[in-house]
Amino acid sequence: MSFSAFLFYVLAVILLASAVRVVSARQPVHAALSLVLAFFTMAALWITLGAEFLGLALVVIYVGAVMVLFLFVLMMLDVRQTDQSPRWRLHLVPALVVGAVMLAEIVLLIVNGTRTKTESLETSASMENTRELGELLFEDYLYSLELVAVLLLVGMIAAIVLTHRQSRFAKRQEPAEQNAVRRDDRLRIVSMQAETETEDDTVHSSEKREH
Amino acid sequence: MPGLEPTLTHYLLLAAALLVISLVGIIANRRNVLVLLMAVELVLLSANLNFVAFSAYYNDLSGQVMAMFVLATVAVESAVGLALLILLFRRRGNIAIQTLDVMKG
Amino acid sequence: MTMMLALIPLLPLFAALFAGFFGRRVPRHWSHWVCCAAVGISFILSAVVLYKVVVLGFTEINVTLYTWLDLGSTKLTIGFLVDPLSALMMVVVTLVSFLVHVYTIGYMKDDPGYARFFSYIAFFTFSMLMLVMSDNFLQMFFGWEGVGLASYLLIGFWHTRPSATKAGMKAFLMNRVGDFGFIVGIGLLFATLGTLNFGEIFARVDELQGLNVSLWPGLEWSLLTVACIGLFVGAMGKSAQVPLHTWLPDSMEGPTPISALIHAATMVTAGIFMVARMSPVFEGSDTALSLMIIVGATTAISMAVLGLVQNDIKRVVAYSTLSQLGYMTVALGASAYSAAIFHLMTHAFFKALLFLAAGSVIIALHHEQDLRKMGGLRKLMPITYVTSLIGAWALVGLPPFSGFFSKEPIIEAARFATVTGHTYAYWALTLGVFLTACYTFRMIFLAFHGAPRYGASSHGSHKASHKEHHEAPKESPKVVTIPLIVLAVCSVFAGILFITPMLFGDYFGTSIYGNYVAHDAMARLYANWQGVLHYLLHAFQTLPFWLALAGIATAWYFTLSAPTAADRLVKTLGAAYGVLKHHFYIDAFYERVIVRGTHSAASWFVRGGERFWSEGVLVQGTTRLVQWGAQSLRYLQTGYLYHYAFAMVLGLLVLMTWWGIKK
Amino acid sequence: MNVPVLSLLIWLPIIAGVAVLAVRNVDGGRPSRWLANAAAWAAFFIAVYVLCRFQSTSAAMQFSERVMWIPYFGIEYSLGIDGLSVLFIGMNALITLLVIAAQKAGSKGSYLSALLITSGLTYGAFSARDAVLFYIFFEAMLIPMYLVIGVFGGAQRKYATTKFFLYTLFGSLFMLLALFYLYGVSQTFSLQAWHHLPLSLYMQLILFGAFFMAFAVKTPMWPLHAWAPDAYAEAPTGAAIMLASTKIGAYGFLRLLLPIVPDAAQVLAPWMIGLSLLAVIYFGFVALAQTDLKRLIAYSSIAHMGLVTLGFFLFDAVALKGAVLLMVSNGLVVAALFFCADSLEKRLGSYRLTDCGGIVKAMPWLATLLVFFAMANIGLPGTSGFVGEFLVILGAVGYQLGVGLLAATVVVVGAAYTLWMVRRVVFGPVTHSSVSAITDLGMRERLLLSVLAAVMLGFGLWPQPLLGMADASITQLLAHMALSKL
Repeated sequence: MSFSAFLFYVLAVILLASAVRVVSARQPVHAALSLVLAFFTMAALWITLGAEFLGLALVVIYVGAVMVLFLFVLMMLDVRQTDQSPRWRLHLVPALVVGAVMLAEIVLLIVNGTRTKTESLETSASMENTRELGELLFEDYLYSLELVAVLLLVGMIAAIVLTHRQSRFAKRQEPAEQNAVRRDDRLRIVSMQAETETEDDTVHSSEKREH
Repeated sequence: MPGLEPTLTHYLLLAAALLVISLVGIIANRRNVLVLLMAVELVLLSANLNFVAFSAYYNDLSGQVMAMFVLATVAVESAVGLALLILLFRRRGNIAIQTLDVMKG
Repeated sequence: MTMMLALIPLLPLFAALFAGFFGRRVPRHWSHWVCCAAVGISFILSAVVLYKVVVLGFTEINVTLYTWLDLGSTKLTIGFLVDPLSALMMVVVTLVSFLVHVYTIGYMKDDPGYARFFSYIAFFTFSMLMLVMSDNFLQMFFGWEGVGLASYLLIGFWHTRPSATKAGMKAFLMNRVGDFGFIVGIGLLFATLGTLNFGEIFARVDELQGLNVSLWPGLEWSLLTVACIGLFVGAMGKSAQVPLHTWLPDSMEGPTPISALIHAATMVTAGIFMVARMSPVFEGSDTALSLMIIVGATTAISMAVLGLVQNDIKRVVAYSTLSQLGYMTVALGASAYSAAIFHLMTHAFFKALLFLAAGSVIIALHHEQDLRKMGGLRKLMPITYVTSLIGAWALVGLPPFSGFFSKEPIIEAARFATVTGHTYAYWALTLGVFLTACYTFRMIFLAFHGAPRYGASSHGSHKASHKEHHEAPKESPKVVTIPLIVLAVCSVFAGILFITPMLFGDYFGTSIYGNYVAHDAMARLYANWQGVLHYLLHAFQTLPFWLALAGIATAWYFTLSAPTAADRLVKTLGAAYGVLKHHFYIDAFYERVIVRGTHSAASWFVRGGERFWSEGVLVQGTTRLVQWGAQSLRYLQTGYLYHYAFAMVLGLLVLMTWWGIKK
Repeated sequence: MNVPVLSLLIWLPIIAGVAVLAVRNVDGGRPSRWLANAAAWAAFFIAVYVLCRFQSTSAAMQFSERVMWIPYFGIEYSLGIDGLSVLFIGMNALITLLVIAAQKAGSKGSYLSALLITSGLTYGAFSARDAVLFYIFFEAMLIPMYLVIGVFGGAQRKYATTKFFLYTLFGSLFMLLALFYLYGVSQTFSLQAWHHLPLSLYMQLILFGAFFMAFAVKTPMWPLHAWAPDAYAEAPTGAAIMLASTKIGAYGFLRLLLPIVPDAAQVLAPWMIGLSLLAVIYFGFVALAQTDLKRLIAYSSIAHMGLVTLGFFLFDAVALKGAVLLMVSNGLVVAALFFCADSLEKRLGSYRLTDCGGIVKAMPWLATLLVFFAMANIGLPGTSGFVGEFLVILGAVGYQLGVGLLAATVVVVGAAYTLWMVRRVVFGPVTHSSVSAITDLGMRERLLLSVLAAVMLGFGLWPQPLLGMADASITQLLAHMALSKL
């Protein structure tokens, strides 16, 4: 067993363990921290596969930004952990069964798959990885990249719009409404009878009302 | 049966295990939406592992490019998801999944 | 020739259209002038045709007017077949119709629906002529239904009376029951021979011999028998044979002229005419002949019995019509078609006469029809009396009146007939003579003899409203009496003059076909035939003559000599009298069982079929099923995220499994 | 000259209908009525032109128009008429004209527009030679009808119109599947090609079921009739007439079902005959128990349609000719009876039989015409109703005496409910106080009903011209049905 193999197994075990911890931790904070560990481990795995840039990006973006966001939210919301319901195990059993069957099937598919090759993967990382990636990204996949950028922008706007609260106390002008104003909105001319109501009229109208 | 040296198969199996763990987490999770989002992160992470592994296997960087796009998408997903989570919390005071049943027929 | 033949039915049609559309806008008398003139010309033309047929020897004139429908395999045409049979019928129909038209001028004088009435009877004449002149079943059916429609409209002429509209409807429906058989009979002949033309059917009728038809898979009958029974059912409806007879007494709700024209002289004999016309077909089926002879005899005797207990003058005549139609049907069954037609002709004259005379009495008594409120009219209405008496003698069959010459051969034919049931028919008819004499003279005696009873009722509480009854009844105007006299003359002489050519000569030629070997009644009659005079003298030795005299004597005893005896007899008979009074409960049976049964079946169909099954089960049931399904599926939508996730994963799993298995 | 006559016939009323809708509120609705009448007259004259120029000796499609419409699927805008269509085109033109002309001042423009559009679509369905085109016209007719019943109908209109729509749509979906299957087999939507397409018996039976669902609902046949009495009774008179008189369902049997799956039709004929006889007797009895004039007419029409379908499945030339003539006649009779019912309702405010009675005194014109139409409904010789009924019964007796006997019961049952209706409505004492105060038919109603009466009488006395137009096509259809497609 070579070192790289050893490294793979160690990292795999850590990855799976942290993943299990993510989904099973009682405290969401623990789950989030486990997820951080899982990201780290995954970054390491990628680096062993020669994807240094991607691994580092994962660490920087996810561990540095996304997970921090998660933790912020977690703290901001002050989620009080309700206890696991007593039927937790009841739910778990079908989930585990389905999971097990699924895993078995995937394993079978992969092991019997035509693409299964026994030679070890090319792990000779060259220093050119980042450059090559950049070239690919900005030449062949330029439009896709632009699209992803737009997607990020849209996601950002969406998050802001969704969470942004209008302050009740802020005073601001609405130029559109100001421009759209019409005369009728401001001035209402009411046509009224001249106020010369006599005695007879009063009697008359009261009679009418009775009818 | 694969040998001990890590091959493509090993990576794929690892990704599958990760996927199944996170799926089980999604199904069995009754606590809060936040953990659900984290499990979804794990699902996409396992997908990314496949991309990178295939990229190495075929010696083609396109797989890594795809992984990068997925990362970006996941980032957007978590941002919007968290925003929704905040809205949900504001409206209901908690984020427990069991209380989310407005879609009940 | 074609033109002339076409004019015969079309003139009354145009008159009917004129009276119908313009009758209310033009002066009243225009209607009757136009109609009488049209029918009169028709009569003259018919007489010319008869003359040509009889004297000039055009034995068969067959003209086609136009092709009604071309079915490819055959052409259904509208045309005329004029042979001695139809020529005779044309003359009888137009003559009686013309006299009734004239009579109507007097009878319906004050009716608000004067023009409408003329329109209807002219239309009736048109339809009846189409019927008798037709050369194919299609046109015959047209006339057949046309006269039915006219009858329906005329019975319900006084449409504000519920009983009149009901009687009209009853007549129509009973006739439709007959038509049901008629149309099936026509259908069978058409299905086998592929034509509706009489000539072609007669020419190929031998092909039908021995053919069977399966009524239902497995049940086979002789085709000819089924077809003949079908046709005869049609005749039963139209000619009011038991058990489809109940509409005819009820049809007396209509004005009297139409009772004379339609329900005595012409329309009701259409069935007889049709069977005679179809004689080549009927000769092929002994079963059908046997059925006819039995049905006819039953009608003759049972209706005569009922005639005894009627108090309405028109109903007495109506039951006598039914009975006489039974005689004709027996003649048909005995294969003595010429005798049937001969009786049809004489009956048309004396029965129309009796009806018109009854109508004359009714006008004189201001629409009083109850015999118990008549009496003693002999002196006041001499013409009516004498003509009635002639009609009654003719009806009873006293020599030398026409009824004798036509009825006697029928009774003889029944005796000589060979088909099953002829003995029964012979005795029924013989006894029928006695009964006929009884009820006819009971009517004559009650109406014209004895003390007047019409004034008695007016002394009651209805004094003011019956004021006009105080005026003594007087003889009807000339428009009424002249038709009576003409018909009386016909009733006297028609028999003695025409018996030789019609029964024993070759008047009918080939227009009536009898299988004189198998059914030799006519042949045996002919063997005994020794001339009119001998026949007359021979009459005094026969049973029917003495029975008729006995009948008259009985009637005299019970009405004039000892009126109380009748009441005693009624008391003695008790229950049997009740049965007669209720017309053997046949009407009640139809009313209670058939009509109510139909109604309850209909409402059951509505409740069970429409409301429960169609609306309840099919429509609402489907709705409920969908609702129930939706309700059930609702529970799948728990609203819990993890359930949806689980379902998705499960779906993924299934998909993977499927892929795995496929691999 | 190559004028697309049929297209003109189809699209003129539709475009006019849209135009009427557009101007419905202008000047109190007068222009819209004027436009609708003009369009109906124009369509009528075009139809008359078609009838005159029609070559009755030929069974081939005439006035053909073919334009490729959706080339990818081979769907053509293909029109043409043969002897079967031309009769119904003529009848549709007459009925549309009368229905539109019967509208008095004050009727809604949107109603007229819907009637016109329906009429145009009906022309389309009768002249379509492409299955998809037929299906589109067939289905599109639902939309204006659905709206008209739902908006202008009687008290139960919402229920009636929903039921009508669901039933009809449900039935035609099966037909759509059948069309897809046939396209899959033949790679064309041309009806002509399908007529000669060999199909296994098993497949024919399935296709029969699919077509049967569509046309049996539309015809309607027992037990798929539940929509019809409600729809006929609740629809405003014009719409009820358009619905009941056009006979598009029965036409579908002739144009699609019988020629495309003749062997299945042969196999299933005993069942179809049974269903038809059941309809004749059952609906006759049901009609007898009706207390509502319009429902009675509706059931009477359905009972007569039983006789029509009986004529289809006897596979006999006489019966088939009779069935076609009966379709035409029944369309006219039903229209006339609905018009009479409408005239009564306008005066008495009710369709209930118990509210009428003794109208002959107050309305002699209506009474006379109603009696005439009743006689045509009964099938009295001399009226158009007789011809078809008589021929179908003749055919039935020839097929099997038992079938003939059952079919001939219509002679009695039909007379029973019709006469009962006449007796309750026309004759008898005046039971309702308003009867004595009403006025007789106006000039317009009189003219309208007299035209119908004249047409019925004309065809009753001389049906040969009517049959002559269709004869060649019917003969060809019969010859075609006799050939096995297995």
